[in-house]
Amino acid sequence: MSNLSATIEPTGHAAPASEDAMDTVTRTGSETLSMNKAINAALADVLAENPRALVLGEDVGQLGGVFRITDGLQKRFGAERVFDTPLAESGILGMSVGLAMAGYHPIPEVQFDGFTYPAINQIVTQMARMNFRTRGALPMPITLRIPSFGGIQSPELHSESLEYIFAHVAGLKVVSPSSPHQAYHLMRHAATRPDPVVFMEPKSRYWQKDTVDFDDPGTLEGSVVVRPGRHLTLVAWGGMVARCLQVAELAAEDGIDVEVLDLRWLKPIDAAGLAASVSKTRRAVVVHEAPRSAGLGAEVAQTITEACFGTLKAPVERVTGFDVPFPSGSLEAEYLPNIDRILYGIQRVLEYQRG
Amino acid sequence: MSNLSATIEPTGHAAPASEDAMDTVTRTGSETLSMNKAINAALADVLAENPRALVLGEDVGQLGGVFRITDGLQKRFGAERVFDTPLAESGILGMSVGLAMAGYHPIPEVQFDGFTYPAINQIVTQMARMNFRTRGALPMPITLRIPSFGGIQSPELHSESLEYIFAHVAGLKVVSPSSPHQAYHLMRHAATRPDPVVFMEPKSRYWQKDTVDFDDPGTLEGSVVVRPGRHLTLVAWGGMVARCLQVAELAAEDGIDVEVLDLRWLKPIDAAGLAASVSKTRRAVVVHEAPRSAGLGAEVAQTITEACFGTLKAPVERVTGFDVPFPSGSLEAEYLPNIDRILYGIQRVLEYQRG
Amino acid sequence: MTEAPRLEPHSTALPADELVELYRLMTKVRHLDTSAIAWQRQGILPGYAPMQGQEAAQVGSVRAMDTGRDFVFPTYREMGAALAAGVDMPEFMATHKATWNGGLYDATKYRFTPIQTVIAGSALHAVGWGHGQRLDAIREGRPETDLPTALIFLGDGASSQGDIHEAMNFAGIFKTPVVFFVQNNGWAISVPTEQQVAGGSVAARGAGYGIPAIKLDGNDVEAVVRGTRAAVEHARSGKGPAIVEAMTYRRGPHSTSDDPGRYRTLEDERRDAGADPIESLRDRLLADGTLDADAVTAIQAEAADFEEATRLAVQAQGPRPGAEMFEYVYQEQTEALKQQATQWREESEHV
Amino acid sequence: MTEAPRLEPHSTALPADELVELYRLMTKVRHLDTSAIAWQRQGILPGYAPMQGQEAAQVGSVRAMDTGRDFVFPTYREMGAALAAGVDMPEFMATHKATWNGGLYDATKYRFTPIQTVIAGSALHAVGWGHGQRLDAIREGRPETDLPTALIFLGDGASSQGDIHEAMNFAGIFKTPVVFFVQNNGWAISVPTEQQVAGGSVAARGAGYGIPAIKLDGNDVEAVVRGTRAAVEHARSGKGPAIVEAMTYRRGPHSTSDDPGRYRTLEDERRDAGADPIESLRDRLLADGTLDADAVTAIQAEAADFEEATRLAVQAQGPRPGAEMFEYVYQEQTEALKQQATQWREESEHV
Ligand SMILES: Cc1ncc(C[n+]2csc(CCOP(=O)(O)OP(=O)(O)O)c2C)c(N)n1
Ligand SMILES: Cc1ncc(C[n+]2csc(CCOP(=O)(O)OP(=O)(O)O)c2C)c(N)n1
Ligand SMILES: [Mg+2]
Ligand SMILES: [Mg+2]
Repeated sequence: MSNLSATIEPTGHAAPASEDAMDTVTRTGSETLSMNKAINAALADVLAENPRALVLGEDVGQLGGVFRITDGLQKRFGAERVFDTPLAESGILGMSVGLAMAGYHPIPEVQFDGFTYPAINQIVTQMARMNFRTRGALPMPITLRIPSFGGIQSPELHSESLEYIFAHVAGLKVVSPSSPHQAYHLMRHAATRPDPVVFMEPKSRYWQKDTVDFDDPGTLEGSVVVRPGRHLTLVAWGGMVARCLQVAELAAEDGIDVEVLDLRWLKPIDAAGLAASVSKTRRAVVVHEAPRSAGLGAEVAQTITEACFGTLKAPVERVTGFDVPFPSGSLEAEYLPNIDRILYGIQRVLEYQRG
Repeated sequence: MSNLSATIEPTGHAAPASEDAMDTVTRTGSETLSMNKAINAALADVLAENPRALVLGEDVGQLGGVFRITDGLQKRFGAERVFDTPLAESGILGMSVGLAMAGYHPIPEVQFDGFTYPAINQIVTQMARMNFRTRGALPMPITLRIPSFGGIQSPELHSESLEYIFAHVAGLKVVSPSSPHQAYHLMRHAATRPDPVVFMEPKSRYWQKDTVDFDDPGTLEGSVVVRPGRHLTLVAWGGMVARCLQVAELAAEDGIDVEVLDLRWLKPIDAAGLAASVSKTRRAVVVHEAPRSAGLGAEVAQTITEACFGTLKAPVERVTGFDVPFPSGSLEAEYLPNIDRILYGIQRVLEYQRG
Repeated sequence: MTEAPRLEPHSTALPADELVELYRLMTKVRHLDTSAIAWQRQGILPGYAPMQGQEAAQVGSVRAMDTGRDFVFPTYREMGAALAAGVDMPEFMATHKATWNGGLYDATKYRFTPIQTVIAGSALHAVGWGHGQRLDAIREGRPETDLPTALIFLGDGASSQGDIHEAMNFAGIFKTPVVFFVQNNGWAISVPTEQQVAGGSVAARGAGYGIPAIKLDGNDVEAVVRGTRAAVEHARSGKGPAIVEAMTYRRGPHSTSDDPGRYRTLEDERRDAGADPIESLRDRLLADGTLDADAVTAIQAEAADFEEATRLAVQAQGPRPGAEMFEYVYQEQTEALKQQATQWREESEHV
Repeated sequence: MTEAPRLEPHSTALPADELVELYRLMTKVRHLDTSAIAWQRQGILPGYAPMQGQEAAQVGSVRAMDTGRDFVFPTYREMGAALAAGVDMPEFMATHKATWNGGLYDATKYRFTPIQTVIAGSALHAVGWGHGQRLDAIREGRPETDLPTALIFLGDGASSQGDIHEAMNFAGIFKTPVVFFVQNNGWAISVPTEQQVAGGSVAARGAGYGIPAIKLDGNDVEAVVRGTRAAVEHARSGKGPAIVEAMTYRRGPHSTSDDPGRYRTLEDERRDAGADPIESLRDRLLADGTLDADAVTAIQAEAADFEEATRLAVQAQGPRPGAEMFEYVYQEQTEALKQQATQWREESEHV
């Protein structure tokens, strides 16, 4: 059950927009929400609290976004604060950089992962570097939302995993929630940071409902162990966390006690969290949707190996997408790490013999 | 001493352009060349052999490129085959995709690494995928030249290492030469392939002279051991290979026999070559200019670990750029892996004790 | 500064038999488009991007091309153009069936590039391809006055992308034989053209590049054919690119997962859609006696048969073998990828 | 379709004292520019991007702004603009000294963004910042008729980039208070404007976006000031963006590592450069008696003093401590980065 303070009840009118004083948002208790609703609630709260927070992008206004993540926000906060842009991603990101320079906190949306590419120049050479270039004079409090990853049989370039770029770029921070609870709290956290955060929303989890506890966000930094276990650590993020939890259930039937670690922050990576888990389990498999070569799994595996080399029982295994373009919907299940392939990966680690 | 067959002697006139028959290019013997001259020679030979090869980019025509890599080519092959474009990298790459569709083999230049970002959309979503999307009907024989990496105290965004993107993208192949000999032969190889190859030229080596043996290209695929050694493998590419060779000389004075492996192909990575070297030395350090997090060093390290886990004496060490934007020239030496830092890395590996 | 020449519609009116042929094609297109929406509801297709209202624009523009040597660069909404270009429809629908991204058809055979999901992604390809036609002529010593020409489809929304600007500028500089064919259908998903196109008209951008442009009624197939013919004539003759802006209306939802009720009313649609391109052509052909009611019925029956045959083929279309994921990445496959294919077979097909 | 209003130069002629002030500034700029080339040869600066010939364009356009509330978005060649905006010159030169990319000056203090190496990279920032000024007015309940305005510098070469198109279109749609100030100096490194700008004029692009534009003699500082004032007036009053195309000439090499002899002759330069903006202003002020020879000498001496002081400060400028690499990446530094900073200190400073 959720208790919303009167100030954030949807009114159908634009919120008073003329003062910088912050509304206090108090959601208490807990509520069962889908992830898309949870992000929507977080955005509403962020907009209510910070009159300089803005939402912009293609179709985010009246339509509420193609995934309805911004549903109702324009109606409530006005077309000045929640607005559609022309169809140009470089424009959206470049404009966000300028709005940040003017003291705003833009929350741009790129409609689908694959359409971030036209904006990469503004993201990498401008948004990520402006604080550095200006020696802190022009910080970039920008929260870039990207519906990400596959799993819903989308058309071409609607299922990409872009962490391979973001996680490497100095000046960015990158986070991906795996549950409605995480999504709500990580969005509120990200959207109040003074640095640019790329917020990668796992599309395949948008409609999954779960409890959001408004009173206890839990830790907001680093990774979280979402299932403790003794024999092996499965590391995943975004939509793959749920799949790894399924795998852990199945493995348990065979007496294999799998720990599932939700990495959450893809930049910076929680090296301590990884080390803590794997120094206990002494075996790890990292799972991601992106192609294997030079994917973030390599960084995760190497981070683990650096910390746990002396105690690791087997090399860290990677179960990932193949080194092919993300295929059409009918081949998606062949491409994405599925339960079988993850179980094979676990088996390889468990059966590993030093050669 | 080089013997050029008459057909490729610069004449100042456009080559006969009306037939598809190939000129045979025969350079024999060997010659001392700087890398920029070696690439220039390779491009000339490619243009002479294949009337459908084209060179395009900003200032590649009359100026011969800001690094003179295309010097003289317009004069010799005509302004139809070697031409300046307007100042737009997405345009250059998008146009190259279309030229490839029309049966040409474009060799576009992006003037500096950092200005590849505006073209990333065309590179990743179009050039790399067109063969896949069309089930092989529209292959993309495009050789994308990018003066890359740091080391010459350039202005901002003129010193970037972009392999973190290219090495992950299915459909691309990526190579970086470390010597004039490699540069000549790898360019001739790359520019005759039916698939897109990103050719990353280490700017800091452009003016270094060395022998190019025209008769014996050596192997063109995979990595090469440029200095054999017994105690430890240093893995590098581009400008860092020369630095690692220096380090190996210094280490030898302390009785440490370092093998230096020039990775060359950054996609696909030569897993077998890495395994062969490290299964012998049982210790490895990977060196690159790019920031450490999610850099290609992670893939190299993990590839080694997967192959050699049982025999490795220490976790693979990474000596890399820091997780900061490539800084101004006066700080470049602080940022790039220098001899000291690589020696420290070697030391850590040699002194490693299982915890 | 070059003054952009004005582009006038081609002077020759269309003969009656050509109009009938266009009516036949547009009727087929409408049938198939309406059916594809139904197929999505029936679970035959996971999704579809309807093009109702744009039949005249798509069929008419392709009609103006020489499909034997020109090349068409579509977006994701060009079913009508594909059909007019002769593309195999089940192979085209393969994209919407999620069988193969881009479609299963051979792009070189139909001279019709694969379906493009990246807005504005193909415009520069057309410019490069067109430049290749110029280079071919030069290499072969032909005069550059009868060039194969590229037809670039783009929407009002796409006009906002940087790539469209770069394509227009490159085409202007290189005098490339391309026609930018803008279907201004009033909307980019939920965003109306007024909030998209500063200045209000994509055709009006032409002058700034020295590119002649024509704005025409995209619901009138004869206007589309004649306008596009003029543009093609200009481009083909070596004078450089041309722009056609066909004013039309996206009568359906953006895609089968869109809900237009959120951003426009039925009243808006009735007011803004203009004449139905097919009904108005039919009425004209009936009025001037070119067709009678029986002929119209026959044409519609033919379209229904075609729709039925297409549906059967689409339904019969099975998924592609997973091995193709590995096969088409490169012309020269890598060892690393071969190994992944092997692992995939072992783990997924248990071979 | 909106008709783009024509932009006429501001009606008020510049008073004599303002012209003298401009002459003084331009003389300083010329001195410093010429010196910086020499400094590069002497090894004081590793590189420099000369702007000789563009003094009137840069000084004149900044003069038209209200530097207390407007904001300037330069490229890498705007030393003259920076000086006119009051930016500390040694801090500006820090970019060319390779001390800090972007310069050491405080961008917010001088309302002058850092030096931008990405061609066209800043245009959209200006649009975003300008949109912020509109939002400020709305939030504060002020009418949108007296808005802080952004000045965007771009070159003829930059006009080819997609970002410029997106910036113009966004600015047109959002009626953003920005002035696109194009220094058309004839060249983008080795590529002349004719091979760069299809249609021949960047100002001519304005009409396609409904943006008023003016093309003026960029070597005539009064023309620049009055043209830019008109543009700023338009933008400031809430009517939306404006474009100024200042026709000028890059008299020097592209940069100190360029060799213009490879792509243009001295004859070309003599023929195309037009009037020297400083000499012609001096002649005018001497001719109408505003200045006499002594005053000119005094102004030049003042410029020489300024140059000397700047040189000393640039020479004295030491490298920044390496620790700053780690300090400025984020506002909230990460633990991982702190650890890297520690490792750097240990290994590089042996601490
Ligand atoms: C680069 C890119 N950005 C965003 C999208 C998502 N998207 C698909 S269609 C569309 C609207 C396109 O509008 P328009 O160009 O007018 O074509 P129409 O849909 O009207 O045919 C959008 C935003 C995309 N496919 N590609
Ligand atoms: C995105 C990008 N591409 C290429 C370059 C390399 N480059 C630097 S200056 C320049 C020419 C710029 O011409 P113009 O815009 O006319 O400005 P000008 O140099 O004449 O001041 C080029 C190609 C760059 N800095 N950024
Ligand atoms: Mg549209
Ligand atoms: Mg210029």
